[in-house]
Amino acid sequence: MTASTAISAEEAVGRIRTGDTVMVGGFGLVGAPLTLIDALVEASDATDLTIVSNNIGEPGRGLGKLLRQGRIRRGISSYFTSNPEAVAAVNAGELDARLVPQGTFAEAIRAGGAGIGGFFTPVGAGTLLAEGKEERVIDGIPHVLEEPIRADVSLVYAARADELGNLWYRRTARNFNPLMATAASLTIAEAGEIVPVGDLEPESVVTPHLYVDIVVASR
Amino acid sequence: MTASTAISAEEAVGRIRTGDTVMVGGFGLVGAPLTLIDALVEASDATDLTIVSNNIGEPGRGLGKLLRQGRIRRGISSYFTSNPEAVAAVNAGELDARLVPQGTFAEAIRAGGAGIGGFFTPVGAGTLLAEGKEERVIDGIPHVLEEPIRADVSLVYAARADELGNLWYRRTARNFNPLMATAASLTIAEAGEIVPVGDLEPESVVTPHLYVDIVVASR
Amino acid sequence: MTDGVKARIAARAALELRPGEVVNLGIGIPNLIPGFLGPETSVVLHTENGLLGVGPRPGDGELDPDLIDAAKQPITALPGAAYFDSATSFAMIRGGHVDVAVLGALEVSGDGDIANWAVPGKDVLGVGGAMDLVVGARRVIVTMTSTSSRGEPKVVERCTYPLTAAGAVDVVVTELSVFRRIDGVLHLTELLDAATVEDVAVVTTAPFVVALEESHVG
Amino acid sequence: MTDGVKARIAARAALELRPGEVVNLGIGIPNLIPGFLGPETSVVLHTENGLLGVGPRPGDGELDPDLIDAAKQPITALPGAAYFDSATSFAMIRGGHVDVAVLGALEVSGDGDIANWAVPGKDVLGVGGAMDLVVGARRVIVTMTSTSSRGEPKVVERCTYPLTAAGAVDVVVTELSVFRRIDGVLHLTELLDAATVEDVAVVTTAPFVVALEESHVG
Repeated sequence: MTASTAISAEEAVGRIRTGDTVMVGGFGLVGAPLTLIDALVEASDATDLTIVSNNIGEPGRGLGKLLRQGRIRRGISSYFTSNPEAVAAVNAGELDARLVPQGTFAEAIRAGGAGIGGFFTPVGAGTLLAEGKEERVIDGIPHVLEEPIRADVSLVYAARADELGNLWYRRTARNFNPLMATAASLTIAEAGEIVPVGDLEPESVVTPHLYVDIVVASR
Repeated sequence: MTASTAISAEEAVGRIRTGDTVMVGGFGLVGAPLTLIDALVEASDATDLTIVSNNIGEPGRGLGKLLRQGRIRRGISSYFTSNPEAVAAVNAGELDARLVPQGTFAEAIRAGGAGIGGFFTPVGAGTLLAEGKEERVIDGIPHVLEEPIRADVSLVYAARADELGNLWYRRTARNFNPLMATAASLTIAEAGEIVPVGDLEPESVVTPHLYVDIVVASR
Repeated sequence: MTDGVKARIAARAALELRPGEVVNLGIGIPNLIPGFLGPETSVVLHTENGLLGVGPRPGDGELDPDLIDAAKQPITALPGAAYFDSATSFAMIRGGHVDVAVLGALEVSGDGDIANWAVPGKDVLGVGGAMDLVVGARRVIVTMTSTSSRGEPKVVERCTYPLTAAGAVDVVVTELSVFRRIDGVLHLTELLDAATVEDVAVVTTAPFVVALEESHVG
Repeated sequence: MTDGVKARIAARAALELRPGEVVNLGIGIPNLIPGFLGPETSVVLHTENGLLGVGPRPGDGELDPDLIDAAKQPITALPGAAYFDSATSFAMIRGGHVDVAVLGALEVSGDGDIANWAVPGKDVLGVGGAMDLVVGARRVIVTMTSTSSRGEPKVVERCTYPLTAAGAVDVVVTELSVFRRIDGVLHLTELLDAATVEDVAVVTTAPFVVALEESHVG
């Protein structure tokens, strides 16, 4: 479907329900959809959330705000350590942490959006992070079977969106955003700028609009 | 590594050896590296080749020339039918055909370039094309396990290359080219135009130069 | 099959597409559908060789050798189009991001099995994106005549040709009728072009429930 | 560890990088390496958050909030750079397209096992791209001091910390020496800064073969 551009950030995040799994783009705060996160913090009471994001923000910033509200039950990330409050929450038994190697994390989200039922990767084989996973030796190299990761809602950030929902990312603010845009039942994109249809070069669109349900302008 | 731009099409395809597996980009003849194919036809005597390409050219055009020379022993494709001479060669026992659904074909090449040991897909499960493949029911849906596809050499076409080997594709001539560029021990790119370093917008590069070994200009 | 029959099937199938949907059209009858959508349609066409936003066939001066559809025919691209590689294109399809696939078939069974790529005893050498599309698209609409050129039924109890996928078809539009699979059961929901239930039953070996809705055409 | 020691290790590690190679640099000592490559180097730097062609740290007026490296520090991009998403970035790494990864470690074993992400009894909550890099890069170079801050050997017979990967390390550069794994066996190939074989043996519990090559430094 083509995207809607007519609703507010608050209405958009109102689609997130208690117990949902929510993907949030960004590498640290770069490329994170901060307007959508703030709306989720201020205008939603959905709680008991599972957050899929490379980091759980920083203390009091980005997803760190949601963490302080005690609304994150579970995190799936490659690097919780960048927010000491997330580490403290894990140690206090308040946050359930699933740690995934960063490349496997990215690939599993891609698989979730691409209809792949699982994939074998050599990364993590024989380590703590392979515990409980199926192992298989392929061409002499140990691999682990990784499952796709999907979400109910994805919150992503793009520098530019057109009115159909096509997205273009700037520099290293791209990171996990294009992957997460594909892997949720509902994808909400925050855009630095919303441009008329036809303004993005068709070869340069990174996320075609069929992945995007709602576009909201950054504040 | 960064790419070499200093050698001819004939020298480049001289790296292909008898018995090699060679990937060739293009959907039909659109986006096919016709200068490189012609060089392979005219200036190489490598034979007993396995060709990985969505089609085996058309009669007497593109890979159809190589087929007429009897140098293709095996084809891995989604659609042999577009070249009736390929169909005739299969029926005469001269060409060993491995037919793969087009999406699985694309995904398996991506997996080959991405260090993925195999993946489960629902496509083809329960059909003739799943014969001999491991099947597994995931979330109630039958899947088949597909292996990555790799090659000794990939021949790809891009509208523009820069002198480092970064590639940009035009319109639907992109198709399998960016995938094949990642999945071979040696990647030879044919470019419509070779531009100075810095002329391609960094956000618009589709194939970063670390995938490309040799760049040759189209004739 | 006359061009008039093909056009009538395409016209009826076009009514199945909803505003804003992303649709992939197969070769043959499905390719006639854009002519029935109207120039102001918000339906967006996807072609699996790497374009979202397919426009009309090009005029004489507009031909671009780098711009074709999956049938290898020249096309144009609309404002707001996007190009992508084949792995990305099929990730869209397999991942359920293409709302509708419309394609032809040799046979469809009452269980929604579809055979549309191979004829036993002939060469089985071209599958293209058929399997990916019928497995991946959220809704699969088959457009075909009710019988083969030899007069044999095509909506059958059990497919005799090699399957493209099992249980994949949602809607079948022929020159006589519309069938829908509802809760896994084939329903005859509409009669076309003055056909009767009897006319349909004669050329259909699949069991079906008659549950006629108001007609959309004529 | 003094800054001088770190810089000497980085300077020696820089000599391992060949013209045109694509290199990913970890946090700490590896991040000092660009200072020893010279402005005209053809070595190309990759950062796993999505850039090939990392340039020097930005000057005051050049700071761009959308442009950071994997350590979340501001960077610049060189002409000929390319940006990509994280799945593509790790596909490059895992697929063997990054020639070299240079990173720090807690321990390296004679078998090339590496532990560099977790300390038992402490939080095991950050792995980032470490496992992907040591498994995927064609050559893995470890830069570290020969002993821990508590004086314990870091080139060990068997890692005691949780592994990042088994059998992954090719070269170890410390302040005392260069080790190379050749045919699966650890070789001491170079002594640095007037160290003796005895000096190295005292702080190394992994078995190693002494096979000194001509020194590259000093």
